[in-house]
Order: sequence, then C-alpha cells, then structure tokens
Amino acid sequence: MITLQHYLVLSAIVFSLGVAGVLLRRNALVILMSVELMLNAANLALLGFARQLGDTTGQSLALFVMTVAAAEAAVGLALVLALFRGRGTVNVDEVRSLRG
Amino acid sequence: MDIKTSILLWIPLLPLFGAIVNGLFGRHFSRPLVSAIGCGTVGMAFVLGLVASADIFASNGEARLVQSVYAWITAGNISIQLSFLLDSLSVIMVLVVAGVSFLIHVYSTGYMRDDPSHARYFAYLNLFVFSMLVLVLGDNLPVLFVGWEGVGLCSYLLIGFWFEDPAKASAGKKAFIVNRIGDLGFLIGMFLLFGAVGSLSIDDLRAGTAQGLIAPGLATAACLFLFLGATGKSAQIPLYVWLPDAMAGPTPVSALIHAATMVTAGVYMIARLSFLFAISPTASAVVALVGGLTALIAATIGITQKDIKKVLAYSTVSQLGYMFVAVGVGAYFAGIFHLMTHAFFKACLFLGSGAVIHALSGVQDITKMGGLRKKLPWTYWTFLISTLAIAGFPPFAGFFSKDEILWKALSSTSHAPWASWVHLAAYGMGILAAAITSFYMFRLVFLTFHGKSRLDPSIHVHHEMKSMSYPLAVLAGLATVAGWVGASLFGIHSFADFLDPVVGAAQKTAVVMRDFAHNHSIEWAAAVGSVAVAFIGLGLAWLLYIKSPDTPWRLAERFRFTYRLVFNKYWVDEFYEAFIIRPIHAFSVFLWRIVDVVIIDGFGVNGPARLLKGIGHVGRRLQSGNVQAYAFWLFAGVAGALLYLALAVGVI
Amino acid sequence: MESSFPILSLLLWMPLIGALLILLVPRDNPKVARNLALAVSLLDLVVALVVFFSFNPLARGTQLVEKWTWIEGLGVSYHLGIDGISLLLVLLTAFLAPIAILSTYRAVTDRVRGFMFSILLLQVGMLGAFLALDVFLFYIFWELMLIPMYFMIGIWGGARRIYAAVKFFLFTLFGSVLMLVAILVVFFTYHAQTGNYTTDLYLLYGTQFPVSVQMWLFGAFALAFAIKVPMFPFHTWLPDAHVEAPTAGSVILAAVLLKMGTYGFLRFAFPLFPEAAVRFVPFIAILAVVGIIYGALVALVQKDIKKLIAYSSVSHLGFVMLGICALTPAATSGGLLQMVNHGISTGMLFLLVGVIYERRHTREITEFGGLAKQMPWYAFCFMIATLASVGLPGTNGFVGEFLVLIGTFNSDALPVLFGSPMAGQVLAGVAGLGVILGAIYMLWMVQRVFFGPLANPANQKLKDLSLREAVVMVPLIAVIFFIGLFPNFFLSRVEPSIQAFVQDVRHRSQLAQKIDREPARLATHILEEVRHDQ
Amino acid sequence: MGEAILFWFFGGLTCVLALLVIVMRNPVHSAMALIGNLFCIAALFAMLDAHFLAAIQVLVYAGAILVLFLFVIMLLNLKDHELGNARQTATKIAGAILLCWVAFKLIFRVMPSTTAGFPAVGDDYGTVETVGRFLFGPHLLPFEVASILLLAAILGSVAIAKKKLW
Repeated sequence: MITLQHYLVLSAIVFSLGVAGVLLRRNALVILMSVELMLNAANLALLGFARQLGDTTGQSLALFVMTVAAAEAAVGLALVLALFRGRGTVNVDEVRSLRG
Repeated sequence: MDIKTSILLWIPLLPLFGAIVNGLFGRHFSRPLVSAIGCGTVGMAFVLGLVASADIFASNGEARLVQSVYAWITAGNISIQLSFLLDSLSVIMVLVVAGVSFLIHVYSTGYMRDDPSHARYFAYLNLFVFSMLVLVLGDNLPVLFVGWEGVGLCSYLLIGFWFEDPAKASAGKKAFIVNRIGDLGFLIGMFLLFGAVGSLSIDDLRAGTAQGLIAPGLATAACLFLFLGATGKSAQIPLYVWLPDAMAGPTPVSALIHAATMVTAGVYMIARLSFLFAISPTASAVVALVGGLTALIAATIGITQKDIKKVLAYSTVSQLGYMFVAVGVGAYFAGIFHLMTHAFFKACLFLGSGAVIHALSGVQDITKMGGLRKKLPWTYWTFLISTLAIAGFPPFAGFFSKDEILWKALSSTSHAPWASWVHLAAYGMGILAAAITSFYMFRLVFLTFHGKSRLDPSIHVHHEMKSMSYPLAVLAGLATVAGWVGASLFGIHSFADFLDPVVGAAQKTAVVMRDFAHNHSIEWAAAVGSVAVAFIGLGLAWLLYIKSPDTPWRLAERFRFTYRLVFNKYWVDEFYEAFIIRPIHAFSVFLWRIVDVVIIDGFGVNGPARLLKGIGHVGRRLQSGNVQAYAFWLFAGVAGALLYLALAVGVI
Repeated sequence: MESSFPILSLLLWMPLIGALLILLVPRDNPKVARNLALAVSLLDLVVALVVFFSFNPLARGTQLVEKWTWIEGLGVSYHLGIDGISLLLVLLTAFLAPIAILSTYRAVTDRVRGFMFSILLLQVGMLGAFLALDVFLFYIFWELMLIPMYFMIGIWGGARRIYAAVKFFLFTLFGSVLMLVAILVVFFTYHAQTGNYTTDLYLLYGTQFPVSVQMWLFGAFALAFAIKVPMFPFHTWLPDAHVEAPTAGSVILAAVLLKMGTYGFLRFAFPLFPEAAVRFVPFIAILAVVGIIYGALVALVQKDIKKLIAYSSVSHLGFVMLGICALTPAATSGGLLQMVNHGISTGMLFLLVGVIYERRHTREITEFGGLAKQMPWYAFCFMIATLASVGLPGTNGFVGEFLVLIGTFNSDALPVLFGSPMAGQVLAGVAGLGVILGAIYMLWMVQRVFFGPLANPANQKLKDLSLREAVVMVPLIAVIFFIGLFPNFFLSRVEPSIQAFVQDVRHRSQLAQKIDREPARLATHILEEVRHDQ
Repeated sequence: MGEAILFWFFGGLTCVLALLVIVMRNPVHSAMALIGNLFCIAALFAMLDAHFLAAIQVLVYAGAILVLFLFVIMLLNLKDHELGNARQTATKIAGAILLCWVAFKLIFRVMPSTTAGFPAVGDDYGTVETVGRFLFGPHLLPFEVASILLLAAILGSVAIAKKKLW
C-alpha cells in the first residue's frame, strides 16, 4: 500500500539532494537547478498532504509555489547572465563581494 | 511712597544710566560730552543723596528711609525684595562714595584726557559708582551682595583697563578671583543666617538676633564666614595679595576703588551687621586680631617699596587693618569714622601720586624722583597735608579717627575670655604700625618732593592741570577738617551720636569697659603717646632720607635677609603660587590627561569598544564572501536544530 | 482642561512641516532653504510665546492638554501637555532655534538643505520630548533627537567628527536602551496590577513597586538621563561632541539637549520611583558636586576654547543636579532656572566661539590674544556671556546658582537622606568652590584670548561682529539681564509645578514623614511672630 | 498493486535523475536530467489526483523554465575549462551526510506510522474546475499578488540582465 509516508520520504530525498546540490556545486546554473529540485520536493509533500486531507487548498498553494519558482528562476538566471558578463565566470567561488 | 523714599532708587540708577550711555555710545561722543555725562550723573547722585538724607540729618540719625522696588527672587521659602535702606550709616557711606567719586571723576577728566579709551573708562567708573551705591544702600544681604560682586567686577575691569599689558590684565584677574574666594565666604555666611532666621533682610536679621534665633556658635560661624568675605574685599590677611597688584590700574581708579570706597566695603558690612558680630565675641576678637596683624605687616612692607603707588597700596591695607581693629573691638562708629577720614586723605594721596606720575609721564619709582616740591606746588602741599593726616598729627583728620580706634582698643575688652589680651595686642600692633606709617609716609614725601632731583634728565615735568588740582585741594581740605566732627578727645561726639541709632545697641552688647575707660587723663596720655610715635616716625624718616641719604642703603646691605624678606613682601605671593596654584593646576592636568582620557575613556569607553572590535575580527573570518559557505552554515544550523529536536524527544 | 485649539500640536509639528518644505527646495538654492528654516523657527517661537502667555501661572497641574488614543491595544496615547517645568524649556528651545539657524548662514555652505532639515527635525524631537506626557511618545521623541544630531556632528563636524558622532550616539543609545527596558517593566507591572495596558505617564505614576525593583528601574532611568546631562563620570562624550559639532549643533546640544537629562530626572525618574530616588539622592548629589569641581578643574587646563566651555557645562549641569537632589522648592526652582541660564549663556559662548572660528579656523587659545583691541563689540558680548556664566549678580547665572546653593545649604531633606546633619552645608560649600573655579577658568581664558598684545599677525585684520552676528547676540544679552533682574517673571510660573514635584516626591517616598520627626531647623514661623509683634 | 509499481518506478526514477542533476559536470546534462525528473514528479502529481497541477508542472516547468535554463546555458556557451571542478571539502560532504541522516531518522521515527492508504476523494478533486474555483474564490488576492510578483520578476530580470552589475 502506498501511503502518505512514502511520498513524504520521497519528497525528503529529493529535497536533500537539492540541498546537497546547492551546497556542493560551484556552477551557478546547477545551483539554480538544485533550488528547483527543492521547490519541487516541497510541492510533492504539499500535494501529498492535500490528497490525504482531501483539501484543494494545498493544490492552489502548490500553484503559488510554482509561480514563485518561475519568478525565482527568471531573476536568478538574469543574475547569472549579468554575473557572467561582468566577471566572465559562473563560478560562485569567485564572487566574494560579501567578504567581511 | 513719598518723594524722598522714591529718590533712593535713583541714587544708584543715575550712574548706571551714565555707564550705559557712555559704554554703548560713548565712542561716538566728543570727549567733553563723555566727561560731562560721567561727572554729571555722579554729581546728581550726590545731590540726590543729600536731598534724601535731609531728614536723617535733621533727626540726628534717628530717621530711616526704606524703598522696596519690587520682589526680586521668590522661590520656595526664599523671598528677596529689591529694596534700599537709607539710615545714618548708609548716609555717611552714600555721601562719602558719591562725593569722593564725583571729585575723582572730575580729576579723571584731566588725568585720562589723552587716553584713547576715554569713554570706556568713564563707563566703567560710573558702573563702579552704581555698584558701590547699591552695596551701601542694600536693605538685605543679597542686594548688598549685588553691589559687593559688582564692585569686584568693576575693579577687575578697571585694573585691567590697559589690557594690552598682560601684567595689568593678570592683576585684574587676580583681584577678581581673590575677591571671589572671599565672596564664597560671604555667601556661606548668608546661607547660615538664612537657615537660622529664614530671611536675609537686615531688619529681620536684627529682629532675629534680638529674639535669640541665632545661637552663639552659629553666630560665630556666620560672622567668621562673612569676615572671610570682608578680608577678600578689604584686602586683609590672608587675602590682601590682590590690592598691591591692583595698582596696575589708572591712578584715579586706585584712589577711588582701592583706597577710598570699595576696599572699605568689608568694614561697612561688619558695621551694618554689628548686631550680629556683637553677640559673637570670638568672631569679633578674630576680626580685631587679623586687623591688627594686617595693619602691622602691611606697614612693614610699605617701608621698602619703591613704587609710589605700591607704598600707598600697602598703606591702604594697613589703614584698613585699623578699621577692622575698630569694628573688632566693638567701636563700630570709630571704624566708620576712620573709613571716612581715610577716604579723604588716601584719595588725596593717590590723586597726588597720580599728579606726580602724570607730570613725569609715567615714572613711578620714588628713587628716581626728588625735589619736585617747587615744580608741583599744589600737589606737594595737598600731599603733605594728607601725609600729616595719615601719620596722625593733630589737628588733621587721621589723628582723631586713629586715636579713637587705638583708645577704644586699649580701654575696652569683650566677653570672650581671652579678648582682654587680644585687644591689648591689637592696640600694641596699632601703635607700632602708627610709628611705621609715619616713617614710610614721610620717607615717601621726602624721596618724592625733597632733596635733589634724581630725575632722568630726558623727562620734562608737565604743568599741573586745574581739573586735577581742584579735587586735590577739596580733598586736602576735607582731610584737614573731617576729623573735627568726631573728635571725642575734645568732647565732640556728634559722629558717634549720629551713628548711634544703627550701631549703638551693638556697641553696648559687644564692649566691656575697662576700669580706666572714663579716666580722661589716661585718654590724653594715650593720645600724646600716639602723637609721639608719629613724631618718632617723622624724625627717623628725616634722619635717614634728608640728613644722611646714604644710610638706608647701608642698612639694607647690613640686614640683607630682612630687607629682602620685607621687600619681597614676605614671599606670600610665591607661597600661594607654589602651594596652592601649582598643585591645583597639576591636579587638573592629572584629572584631564589621566582620569578623563586614560581611565574613563580608555578603560570605560574605548576598552569595551576594542574588545568588541577584537571579537569582530575573529568573526570576520567566517565572512568568506562565499554565498555557498553562508548557505552551508544555514543548513548546518537547521541540522543542528533538528538534531537537538531528535535528542530532546529521544529519537536518536 | 481640554483646550479648544491644539496649540501644542501646532507648536510641535510646525518645524516638521518646515522640514518637509525644505526638502522641496531645489538643491542649488541654499538661500531659500536657510530663510525658510529661519521663518519656520521664528513662527514657532511666536507660537511658543502664545503658549507661554496663555499658560496660567497659578495652576498646579498640566495645562493645554491634548490627548487622543493612538495605539489602543497597548494603551498608547498621543498625550501632550505643559506645566511650569516644561514651559521654560519649551520656550528656551523655541527661542534658541532661530538663533542657531541664523548662526549658520556663513558657517554651513555644504548641503544646506540637509542641515536645515536636520535642525528642524531636531527641534521636533526636543519639543516633543518636553511636551510628551506618554512614556511611549516620550521615548520616540527622545530617540528622534538622536538621529539629526548624529548627522549634524557626523556630516558638518570637524576633523574627528566620525569618532565624536559615534561616541555621542553610542553613549546615548547605551543609556536609552536600558531606559526602554525599564519602561517595559513599568508597563507590564502596571498591567499586572490593574489589568490594563497604558503608557500614560500620570497613570504610571500610581504604579506600586517593591523598593528593590524600584532601585533597578530608577537606576536604568537615571543612567540614561545621567549620560545625557552629562554627569561625572559619563561626561566624556560631551567634549568630543562639542569640539567636533558645528556651531549651531553645539548651541543646541549645550542649550537644550543636555537639559533632556535633567528634565528626565524631574519628569520621569523621580516621580515614577520616589522611594528609590530618595535612596539614590546621596549618590547623585555627590556625583553632582564631584562633577562641579571636576568639570571646573579640567576646564582650567584646556587649550581649546570649545573644549573648555564643554567642560564648564559639566560643571554647570552639576549645579542643576544638585538643585534637584536637594528636594527643596528653592533649590529645585533654582536648578530649573539654571537649566535655562546654562542654555542661554553657554549657547551664547558657543555662538561666539563659532564667530571667531569662522574667521580664523582655529579655536586654540594660544592662537589668540589682544582681540579686545581689534574686536571691541565681540569682546563686549563675550564678556557678558562670561559674566553670566560665572554667575555675577544682575545676570541670570547668579539667580540660579544662588537659589541652588541656598536651597541645598538649608535643605531639610539632605541631612535626613545622608543621615548627617551637615550634609547640605558641606555639599553647598564644596559646590561653592566651583563658583570660584568657574571665575578662574573663564577669566583666565578671557585674558588669554582678549587681553595682552595683539601679537599674532593673523589676528590683526579680524573684523568685528557683522550686523547678522550682532542681531544674534542682542536677544541673548537681553534675556541674560532680564532673567538676572526679573527672575520672578519665570520663577512665579515655575513655582506651583516645582512645589507639586517636591511635595509629591517627598510624600510618596515617606521622606516628608521622616523630616517631620526631625527637630525643626527653620525658625521662620517664630520670625513671623516677631514681625507681627512689632 | 499497480499503483505501487507506478510509485516505485516513478519515485526511483525521480531520485536517480535528481542525483544526476547534481553530479553531472556539464550543465546541459544536468538540465536534461532535471527535465526527466520534472516529468516523473508530474506523474507522481497525477497519482495524487492533482491532474491539473500535473499538467501545469509539465507546461510550466518542462515547457518554460527548463527552456529558459537551456537558453541561458547556450547563451553563455561555457568552455570546458569554465565549467570548473566541483571541489567539495570534507566538511561540506560530512555536513550534507549528517543532515540527510538526521532528516531520515526524524521522518521515520517522528511521524506516526500508518498503514492506511489515502482516503477516497470525490471525482472533482484536483480538476481544473475545482482548483479554479479555489483560485478565483478564497485565494483571489494571493492569486493577483502572484501575478504582480511575476510582473516584478519579469521587469527585474530584464533590468538585471541588461545591466553590467559587476
């Protein structure tokens, strides 16, 4: 029997992989993709819960998450473009303006 | 309020008006106009004073006028009126102050004729007259204090009148600061009295004293603090050091402020509060003792001084000592009597010295004068008359007042157990000082006017000016006759009777007569004694400075140490400098450089700042600028929180 | 007591309207900005005068009250009102603002709009802090003052302006954060006791605290105010701030901002926690006296004129604190008057230093000498300010110092609080030494700056006061003599409020009862009988 | 039983593809793996009766966002040396492992274990109509705000991409 738990564990795995990607990769594009992974994992959990409760609110919430994800991707990619133009790299190790 | 009462306010206001007009606009006026405003307002004040005092003269001192102008300070239990009081004591003071001021203003029109700051001079001088009149007319101690500090301010301004000379500006500052020290004493004395009586008006204080509100111990404390104020203002030990330096001011100023009027304020104050001093024999004895000591010590310093004005300055200190002896032994009227005669002859002496200095274009060293008798006849004769007066030769004014003081000191004692000795000591010092006074005054006359001229040949001796000579003549005349009004030796008691309504009761409280007090032959013998010492002083001066002019220098060589000790004024200034001023200065630097900068700012303020900065430097390492590192710490934090949660619920 | 027309609000917000208008002025037109600021501050002064004359001098309580609910849930209200204590300080603030603005016409040429904006905003903060009768509202204005002042020092200041500005900011913030915590404790305690939330000052006066708690709360308030006063040993920000601040900033800082501290003691610290206050009084009084002497001594050895005056402020404010601590109507009235006096005379001194600084760009005393010859009117004004500062009778300084000293000397509260019969006498006596030292450092400075030969060639072409500068000085001189000669004009308006303050603190701290057990020291009533008999 | 097979198939594929996203050196490969991953998740959505969202997932993610990614990748046209090496430090790997470990521990232990499957829902659950009614009914305001967010994102990304920031 496939229960809510299965979906949640799957969601956690995907989320963790996303986190690992964000932390370990240097390529800004891959980092953005990892963020997309994390958002999708969250959506999966959200829809799982919604199905469990039979509540459509969770679905509309997931839709908003997608909206945010789209916006995030657009701005993030614009930043990557600008970064590449300015620095000639997409390696986040070389961007250290925040250094204290 | 009738007209005579409302006049009181105008007596001080007129000079104030003159001061404001001359001070603000005087530089645009012509010199005669400035002089006219200056002299005119003071002259008017004198006339108003005469008008206002008509009743008091008519009633032989019984009448009194009180004018309450408005409520000045009201707060809590304190209520101070701006009010003026004219009684027989203040009549004498007002007339002496306004009269002498008027003469000196007239004199100044000549003396200061060529000074570029003519208008400023008259403004200051008028301001001084205003303050002095407020002082003597004040009906309560705070109003008196307004005048008291006001004259101190004017003294400061006038001593430093030629401020471009740093030494003169310093002398002014010294005068103000030393006066301030005394003023604090005055303030504390006032506070003590207020605590006991709840009012500072003279009448209330008198009533309170009569009702026994002021305990004897408190009275002594209050009197001693007030006397500290008097020592500052009237240049007594230990605060006399400013007066000799004050000679840096223009000579008419020295005559007016530092001889005739301001410096006598302390004596006036004690006479004004005589009812209070009378119930404190201890304080009175201290006053008498300090007065006697000052009279003697200042006189000895006077012997060696070479500056004509310095000699007169020490002589002033010495004469003020006599007045304090008088008020200390309870002879309040004698103190005021001497105050009045001294105002005339000392003003005359100072103005005479001013005339000499003016004639010699600024020379003040008497060893470089001599033989001026012929060239400056007016000055010489008036100076001589005043010298005879101060030295105590009858029938000049000084003889009567000084003899009165000495006789009262000799013939009285007070309730304090050791007062008998104090009075005798005061008498002894007084008679000794009288001899020395006679000596140094004639030394001054002989060195200045007699003998051969030791003048620098390049100096041309100017003619005497009428505006300067007439006031000299008037003052010399007063120095001759003023003593007669109170010559108790000849049975004339009009002066004492006139003051009796104010100080009589106090005098009776304070004084215990010795058994020979009413023996006229002893009184005559004492008088003869004081004339004798005056002759001794005169004779010595004649011997040393006319007969054999070389002897003084040989004596000075012989008693080298003593001479230097006295010539350098016992090194009192140096003592104050080394043991009071320097330590305070060093301590202040310590407070600033060490306490403020190192301790408070260093440890208290910048210390924590540096600590935080150090922590920040450590924390800065974490800020690699790598966003991923930040994200790592973010997730590490989440992991830590989860771990904690797991441990807390016992999952792991 | 509701007034029909919200005149206090008009008084308070008019400078803000002016400040916003200044932002609309084009950047390249500083003249308009200056004149606009001056006009607004003058108008505000007119309103302040209207307030002053519509104030009923006989009434004890707060007047012209305006009260509207602001944040209902927390009981925060917009509550303005004025009594004798704030009346004088409001008038002082409104009086000095145009003078300070006028003094900047030549001194500030850079970012004029910003400066004028800051100065008007500062005025809103100051007026608000004096007018607010709600703790929350007060705290907002209290912090609001900080920001413009910080910028005034930090942008238009001298060489070490950043250090000075940060030091000023941190010192003040350090204290006010503790005060905020204390305010919150009071707020929640009131709620615990009554079930209501309120920040209204008069309601909070009624809160009951155990004495041990009061001690902490009073300590927090007192620290905030003591830093602002500033009392020894929290004074070290003041010399730095004054030296670096532009002239107008120094004037306002000395004249009004420092009064916030002493006002805070009168309005908040003492009435809110009377029992703790009377226990703290011995410490505060001793610190005040130490400050008087300390400030005077350190002023004695300063080389920079502004620093000297800054340290003299430490000394003068010590008198104010001593007057408050004496807890007698006379001394406390004197302390309040001394706040105004210090504002006038020290403000004037700073203006005068600014005048010479504009000409010579230095404030080192040794650079000057003999200026009285070259600048007689300037010397005249400086002399008057000096005399007012050293408390010469006839000037304002005397009245304040005299009342403080005589009130302290004969205070019936201090001996009880110190447990020693001579406490008042000793404190007043030592404080009196400060009067002497005051004369010494001021006159010594005057002598070195104005007297002596005009040796420095740089000083030989100095111009005397310009018409604008003279216009700035005249009202100050007039006020110096007016207060000196007719102090009752102000004291009579202050008296009822001060009486109420003293009685309230004494009564609620049980001090009055303790004093009653002491033998009567003042024999005024006997004297009354004597007078009666005569 | 068929449901279980589908879940394990799509679930396993999701995990594998997600792993590929983060380990591929070339971002184009990562993007390809991500597309697959998104399709699998869309399938899982459908299994959760969220048909509408499954469709949106394919349309928006695979159709729009991923295309955007690919455009950018091609625009940048990264050279081989510019791709860089993933130089992972030991601490970071350790941290990631620790994080995952804790997370799984928690998930398996903390949540109450149920064996029951999903409850039954109505036919209209997850349909366009139902979701639409929610969006334009109670969630109208957030919906409109979301549109503003998108607008801002469009403007923002255009502004950022046009400027030279560094």
